[in-house]
Amino acid sequence: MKDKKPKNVFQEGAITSEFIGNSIYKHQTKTSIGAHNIFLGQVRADNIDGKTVSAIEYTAYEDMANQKFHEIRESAFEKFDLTCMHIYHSLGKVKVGEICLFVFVSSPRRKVVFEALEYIVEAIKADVPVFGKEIFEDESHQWKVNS
Amino acid sequence: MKDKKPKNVFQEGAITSEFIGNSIYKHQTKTSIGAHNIFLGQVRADNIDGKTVSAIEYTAYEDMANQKFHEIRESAFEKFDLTCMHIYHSLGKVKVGEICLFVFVSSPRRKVVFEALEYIVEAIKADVPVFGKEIFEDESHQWKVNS
Amino acid sequence: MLITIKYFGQIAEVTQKEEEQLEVSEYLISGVINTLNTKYSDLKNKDFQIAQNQELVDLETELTGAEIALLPPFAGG
Amino acid sequence: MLITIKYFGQIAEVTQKEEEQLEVSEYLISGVINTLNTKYSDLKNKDFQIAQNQELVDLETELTGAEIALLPPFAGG
Repeated sequence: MKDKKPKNVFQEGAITSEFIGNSIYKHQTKTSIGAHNIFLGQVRADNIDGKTVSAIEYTAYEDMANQKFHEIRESAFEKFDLTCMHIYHSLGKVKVGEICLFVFVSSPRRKVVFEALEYIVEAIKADVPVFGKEIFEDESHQWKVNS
Repeated sequence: MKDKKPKNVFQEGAITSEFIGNSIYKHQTKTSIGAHNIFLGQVRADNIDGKTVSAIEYTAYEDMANQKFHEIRESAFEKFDLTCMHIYHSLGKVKVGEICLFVFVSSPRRKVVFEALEYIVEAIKADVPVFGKEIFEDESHQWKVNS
Repeated sequence: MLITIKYFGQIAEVTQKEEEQLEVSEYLISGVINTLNTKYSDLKNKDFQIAQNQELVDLETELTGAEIALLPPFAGG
Repeated sequence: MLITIKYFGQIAEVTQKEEEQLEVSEYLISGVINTLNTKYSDLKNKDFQIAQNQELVDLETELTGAEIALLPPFAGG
């Protein structure tokens, strides 16, 4: 499943549980896999100064972001004995409770997937130019910053 | 979602991707969650001395196993700031490519879920009396040992 | 004292049963295991842990007389 | 030299546009940023990184004249 060309990681809107379930299903033909590890980022209804977040609207510097996702992918395959790796990120509006990031790694053995998944998620948070506008219930907004 | 009574972690047969997708879906009403981490154990078609595994048949000392799962659960909630935690394990025959273990943790923040998930999976492998008969394509078998 | 003994996985293959009741006059777990080693000669070659009332114990633990289980290596997940 | 400048997130709120072309006579990235700071006075108060041809650069990097982007703090995931 390793490939060399950058692909588009972005999806318009939330990532559905059906999409995730179907992605898991597709890996059941790969019988060298013994362990999958999945990270899901979900939009939180944070309360900030008395106002509650109702959605995040994501934008990205798409070409650079897809290039960074590609570099993270290449580097993860180099560091870890992975059979498969998939990343999906939302663009546009994602409501609270919905999923905006889906990272899926698979390997023959479990130790590898724990290390690889955390490495990939931290790299995404640090290196990929994605921007998030936290929209409050009263339509005002603030800009999200990763910590 | 923390509860005090041991529950039955075992399911007869493989854990389906629909079940996993549905479990993810049910967490979308919990808007304090920011990060989910999911571990899936999948049966590998290992080749051992020229024979290929076609399925694993799981048995367990069920009362003790459910008690151990419960202790792992309690201990994880004590150590980590988790919003939810679910564990499902198969009993009976699970074919190669099918899923036999599903561990699902959720928290407001991501750092917690990585640590918690690995802790829980390692504890399950080490402490829970579950036994696996690796059945080869020629109907002979050997007993699986966790490493 | 009448105790219930449970066998799992490859241990149950040796004993050819999953459970039995035994009348024992021992005070330690080791006494029970010695009895079983005599009864099932292949048991000596097998790797197992022992649980009493669903908690792992060692050979020197006092027999409290309820449910003993012989547990081969764990293979969950 | 004609360069394209892209703005994202809260930077695009300051510039009120997502992209523009500028004719510049500078040799370093810092020259472009100085020009933009003059044009958009609120820019000074904002936290951003700079990418040239999709790679992060600093103020002392030579301007190679293609696509410059002003990137506010990342918030993926």
